[in-house]
Amino acid sequence: MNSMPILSLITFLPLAGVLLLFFLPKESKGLLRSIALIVSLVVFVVSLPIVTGFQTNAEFQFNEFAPWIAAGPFQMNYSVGIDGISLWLVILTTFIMPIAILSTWTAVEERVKEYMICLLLLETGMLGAFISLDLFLFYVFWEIMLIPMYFIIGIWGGKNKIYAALKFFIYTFLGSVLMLVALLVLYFKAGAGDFNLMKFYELSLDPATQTWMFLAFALAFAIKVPMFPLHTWLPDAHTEAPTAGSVILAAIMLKMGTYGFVRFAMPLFPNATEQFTPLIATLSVIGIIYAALVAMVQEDVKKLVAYSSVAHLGFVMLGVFALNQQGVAGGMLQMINHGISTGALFLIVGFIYERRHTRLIADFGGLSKQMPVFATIFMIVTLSSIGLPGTNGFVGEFLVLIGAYESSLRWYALIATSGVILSAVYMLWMFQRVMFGELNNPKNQELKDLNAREVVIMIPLLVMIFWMGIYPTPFIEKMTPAIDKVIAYSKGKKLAAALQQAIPSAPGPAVMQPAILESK
Amino acid sequence: MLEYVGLIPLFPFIGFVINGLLGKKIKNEKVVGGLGALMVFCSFLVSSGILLQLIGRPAEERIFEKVIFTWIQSGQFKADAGFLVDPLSALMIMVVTGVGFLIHVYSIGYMHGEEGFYRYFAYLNLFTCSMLLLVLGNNMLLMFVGWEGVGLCSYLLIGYYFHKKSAGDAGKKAFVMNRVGDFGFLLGIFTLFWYMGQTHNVWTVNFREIAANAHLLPVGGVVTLIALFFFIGATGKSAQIPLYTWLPDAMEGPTPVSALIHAATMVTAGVYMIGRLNFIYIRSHEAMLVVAIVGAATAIFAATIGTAQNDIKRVLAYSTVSQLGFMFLAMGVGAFTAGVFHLMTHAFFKACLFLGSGSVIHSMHHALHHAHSHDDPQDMRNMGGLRKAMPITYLTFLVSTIAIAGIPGFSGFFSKDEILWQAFSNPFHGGLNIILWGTGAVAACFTAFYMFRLVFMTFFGECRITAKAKDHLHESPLVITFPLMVLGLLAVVGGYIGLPKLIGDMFGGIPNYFEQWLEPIFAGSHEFTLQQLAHAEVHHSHALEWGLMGASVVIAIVGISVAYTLYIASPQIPKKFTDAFPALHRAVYNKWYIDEIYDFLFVNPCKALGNFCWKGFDVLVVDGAVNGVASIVRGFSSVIKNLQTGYVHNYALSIVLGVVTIIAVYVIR
Amino acid sequence: MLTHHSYLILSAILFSLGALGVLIRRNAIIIFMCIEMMLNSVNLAFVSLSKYLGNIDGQIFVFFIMTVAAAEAAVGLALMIAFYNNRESVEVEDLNVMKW
Amino acid sequence: MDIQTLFFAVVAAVAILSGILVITCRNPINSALSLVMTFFCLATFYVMLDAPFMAAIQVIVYAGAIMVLIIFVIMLLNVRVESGKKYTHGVLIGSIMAVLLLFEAFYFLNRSSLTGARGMIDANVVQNVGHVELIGRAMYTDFLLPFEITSILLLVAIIGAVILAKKKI
Repeated sequence: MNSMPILSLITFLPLAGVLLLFFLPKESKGLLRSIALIVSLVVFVVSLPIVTGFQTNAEFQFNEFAPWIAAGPFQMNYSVGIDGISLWLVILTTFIMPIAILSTWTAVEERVKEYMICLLLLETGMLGAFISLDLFLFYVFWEIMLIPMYFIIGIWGGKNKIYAALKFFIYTFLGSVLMLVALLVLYFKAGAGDFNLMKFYELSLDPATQTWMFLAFALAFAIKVPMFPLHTWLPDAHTEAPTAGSVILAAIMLKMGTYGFVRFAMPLFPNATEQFTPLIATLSVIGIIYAALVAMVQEDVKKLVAYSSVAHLGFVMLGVFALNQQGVAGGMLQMINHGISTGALFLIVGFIYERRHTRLIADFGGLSKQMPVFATIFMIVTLSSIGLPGTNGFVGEFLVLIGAYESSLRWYALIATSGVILSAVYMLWMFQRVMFGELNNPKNQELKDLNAREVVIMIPLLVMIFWMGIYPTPFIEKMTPAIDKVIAYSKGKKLAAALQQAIPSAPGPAVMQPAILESK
Repeated sequence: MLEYVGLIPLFPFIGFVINGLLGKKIKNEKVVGGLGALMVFCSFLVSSGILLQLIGRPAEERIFEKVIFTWIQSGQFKADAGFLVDPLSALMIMVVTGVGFLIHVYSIGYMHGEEGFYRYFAYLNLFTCSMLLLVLGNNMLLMFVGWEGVGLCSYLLIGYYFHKKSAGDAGKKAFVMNRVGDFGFLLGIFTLFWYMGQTHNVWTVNFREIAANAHLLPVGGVVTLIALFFFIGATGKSAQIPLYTWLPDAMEGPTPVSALIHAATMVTAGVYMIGRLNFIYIRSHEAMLVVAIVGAATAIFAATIGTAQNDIKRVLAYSTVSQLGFMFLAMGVGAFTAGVFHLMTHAFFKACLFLGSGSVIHSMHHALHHAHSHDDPQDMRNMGGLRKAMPITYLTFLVSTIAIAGIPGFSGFFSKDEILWQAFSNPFHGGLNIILWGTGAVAACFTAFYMFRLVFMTFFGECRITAKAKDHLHESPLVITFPLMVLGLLAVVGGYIGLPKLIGDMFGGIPNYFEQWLEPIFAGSHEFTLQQLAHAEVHHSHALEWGLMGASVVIAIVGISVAYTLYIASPQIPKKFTDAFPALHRAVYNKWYIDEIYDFLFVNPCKALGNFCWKGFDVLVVDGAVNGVASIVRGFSSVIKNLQTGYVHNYALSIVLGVVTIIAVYVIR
Repeated sequence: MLTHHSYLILSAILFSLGALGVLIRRNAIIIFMCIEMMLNSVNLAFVSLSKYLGNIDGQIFVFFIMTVAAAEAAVGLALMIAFYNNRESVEVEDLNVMKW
Repeated sequence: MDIQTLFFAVVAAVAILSGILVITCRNPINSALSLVMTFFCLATFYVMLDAPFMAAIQVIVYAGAIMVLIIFVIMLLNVRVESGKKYTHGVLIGSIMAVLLLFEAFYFLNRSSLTGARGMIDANVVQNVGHVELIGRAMYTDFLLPFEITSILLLVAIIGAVILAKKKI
């Protein structure tokens, strides 16, 4: 059916772009930017067929397989494929990247070549992580992703960039190292001879092992999400990163965490998932409320948006751990929504930062008068972020909450719902202080409205905001079967069913059972 | 015609899109305003067609559902984008498009020359669209879309003069308070959906399906919870205690907005919702009692504040809160028809009052502007004697005031009297009925008082602005007065479609058309009541009903005469009164300090908590731990780093040391 | 009787002398020469063992070591010139930027 | 004590003495000359060990090429005779290390004996076949690849030296 290795193509096209950039002179900034933009656009166009060609079922599609590294007892394979869950994240990545590249078109003037190389490298890393079906491959991409981001924050960041970059790196790295350990334990427990995810899914581990391994995986992912109380790297990283960095970080990289939960932590360790659901739900709910409260009192627009990210991701986690169709679908949608609307918010912050070189709310006020187009776009994005019906934010948030409400997490959902009040408070208050009021700061009176490039950046995002708000069916439809599968694995149904089949009635250690069956 | 129900919200939406995107380029106010009004008028025509078609059908077939597409579907959860036309929503769309159209026309005149004229009309059209979605939505989720949509438009329109801080604040307050309500609304949806699905495997949010399965709901228990959740939503949107404080502040918006959104349509959404979900409320006496008490309390509470305000629009705003209280009182005593009836008549006369006040402000503003005076054109203390300068405004205003005060023959009387009677005679709340009725009656008395106080201060007596300004006072143009006249007329005659049975019988059995019309909606609830409370049915004599009707007339007249005494006959008394009870007056004038209390109880603690979480927990505890680990490592390494002298021979020495050690180990072993 | 033992002991003495020179001298060029001396002592050990084991391989090693020494001399002395150009000195105590 | 041993002892004494001079001379030129002396002593040993070719390249490469290079550099840099301290701070500990190293080596050598398979190459073979041919045969057959790599090493060293020594390329 698919003779063309389309997933590899989109994953490694940016790498080809990197190679191309290597040979370009670093003085021709325009050319460098254009090439990077064109590469990312081509990747986006090439990635579209995976939506149209995607069959709505639970299977992994567009699979590719090649043996990769064979070292002693280890066999790592290049095994990729997507299902309904990763499909939209891949598309989100390819969709956001051109926007991100375009966003710092003028803001980054130094080391343009290196900057563009970092961005494209990052794209490869992120795409690779989303499509990997081999745990080791996933880990490799997961780490690859980290490095360009570290440089993006550390080189092109703000005042406190080194601190932020280090904090980001060490936080994330700490988690991923533990994940690597768990990965190896899993490998040896499975004894399967390779890191194939499918094989690991079928594994039945004893609960104690599951607990530890879930914790290791969960820590890595929870840091990335980030979940309360592991979130403090996020505001710093976001505030210091250049606009494109913040956009990518918020829109895509944070999704690695939640994606990791859905793809790995939950289906691999069903018992532990059940055991830790209350804990995760509690942390999510605390995250929602806490981040909202903290966001409310921020003085820096970008930090506020960063904290709002924490709150939004709290919703995602709550939905995902509700472990029912609505909850997980809502969580997945919310991941995409958050990518779009928070990405857009960071772009907006970038726009005014580029003009005024400040992000303090107090320095603004009354911008609506001076920048009507900007005001309109800002308003729409703000509303999307607070989940106004008709925008994308609502659909995801609603599904998450109703899903959680139906499940055993009812009380958590009840508290989380109050997040909708708080989100309105902090976002609108910020909007009011920035956009409304009197235009009394002389510096603000000379502000120019958005230029064509900036409007062009925002339009696709606005289209997505309304599209997903008004007609989300295509998105939900494609992910439904995959979600069913994830839920089945995470609830351990398959395991239970298999055990029941193997052991008709007699209790006793499951391990001994096959021998008895064979003897018959 | 029914097939085209989708057009009703679509027309204003088109208007919104055109005005929003191109309005700035069009520049011509007539085109922009005309387009806005025309679009609403088109909706009005379609609505009328639908209404006529419904009337043409037998009562039980007056329901029609049209699904446009599936909006959200996930697992058992399914919400369509679809419209439900039944007598209740047909009535509502008539009110929304009818009153909406008039106010659009009015706005063309009122907003003339404003900066961002196109923006105003775009918002207004968007509002109309959302409101129509709210009333037409065939499921709770779509209703919620409209519900939030109107909230958004309200936010945008209150903040229309965004350069004023107070306007921005008011808009935000409105939105946030509404969000508190939405929180309840959402929980209501969740609980209902979950309960019906979990216990009866009916997974739906569709109104018709829920209504059809209403018999599965128990009495009390979880239903009380659901009903109360929804009621929280209603208190937010319809400005009831405790979430009413945003409405008076919302007067920062342009006056036609106050008329449309904060009087006639949006704020009644809560009433509409309870009407729509009547089968839930009827199954929970506790919830109904709460609704009734909150309604009654709001009615009297807001009325007291209304008596001491000097800003013409604020008086009307508190009046609106109070009247909404009446509607909820009606809902809470099971008089759904009466509540919806009052909703409709209130839409007429309150819209007329707001537009009238707008006309006055417009004129005052104009006059003061010419006289280069900086007096507040909205302050009634600056007005007086306007009836000569503005006869049409005066007349329509007076008619509506009489209507709201509850003088027989005008629309307000029929609806308000019905509510009071039901409050007295309903079979639900037993001994509390008399209190509910009493509260309502006192509130009605206050209503008559402050409304006539308003009329007397504005239109009677001596004009209190400078003579120079006075010369510039004149009647508003036709584009403003025409809607006033239409609404004034409706305020008079609107009540006659819902004559109480008592009066109808007297005139040869004229039926209560209004009740008949809404019968299919509330029939289930009535039947249920009869089943449940057959034993408790209390029969009241006609004499009692006549007596109470008379009493409410007397109450209204008392209110009016007090107002007359205080503000026309002997204007010195109010001064004396406030001097005698300064504390009381201050408290009432400052709205019982509710805003301050809320600030103290919720806003400031929230901010303090936020600050604590940020600077206390985030920075100190979490980052403290993170950075603490980092500094421990750094401290350790700053000790070890001294080993790294940077001198080559020291490195050479350590190499040799290593060699010696290794050989030693090898040799000694 | 002269055996490989004598050669090895001589080799050890020379090696230690070289090491001592590396450790105690300040002049980088002298240190460099001491290193050459250490290399040579190893060469001596190789050749003597080659002889007493009757195997030519040891001498091949010496050959390679000499090549490396030549390369090292080229690069090392170039480094020294570069260092001298920067610091006007060839003393190792001035070679102290290799920290933190 | 036969003549061979005596000769060995004398040459060894010279080698050690000149080695000591290398590390003690204040003037680098003197050190360098002492080192040349040591190298000659070693070349002598190579002859005694039936490895005349090694002796030849020892003289040519070490004493000839490398030492000339070193002296050349010393001249080029015109390094002053160390005026202040000759030794580093670590004379004591350095000496201790060196002595330890020496003792360990002695101890080790005293305890050890020559093991392993004996090859077939003795003085006769060297005499008959010729040392250069033996080396060449081994070098261009068994050790061909390392030999080729050596050429790359030398190339790299040349380039490295050029780049390092020149101020501007």
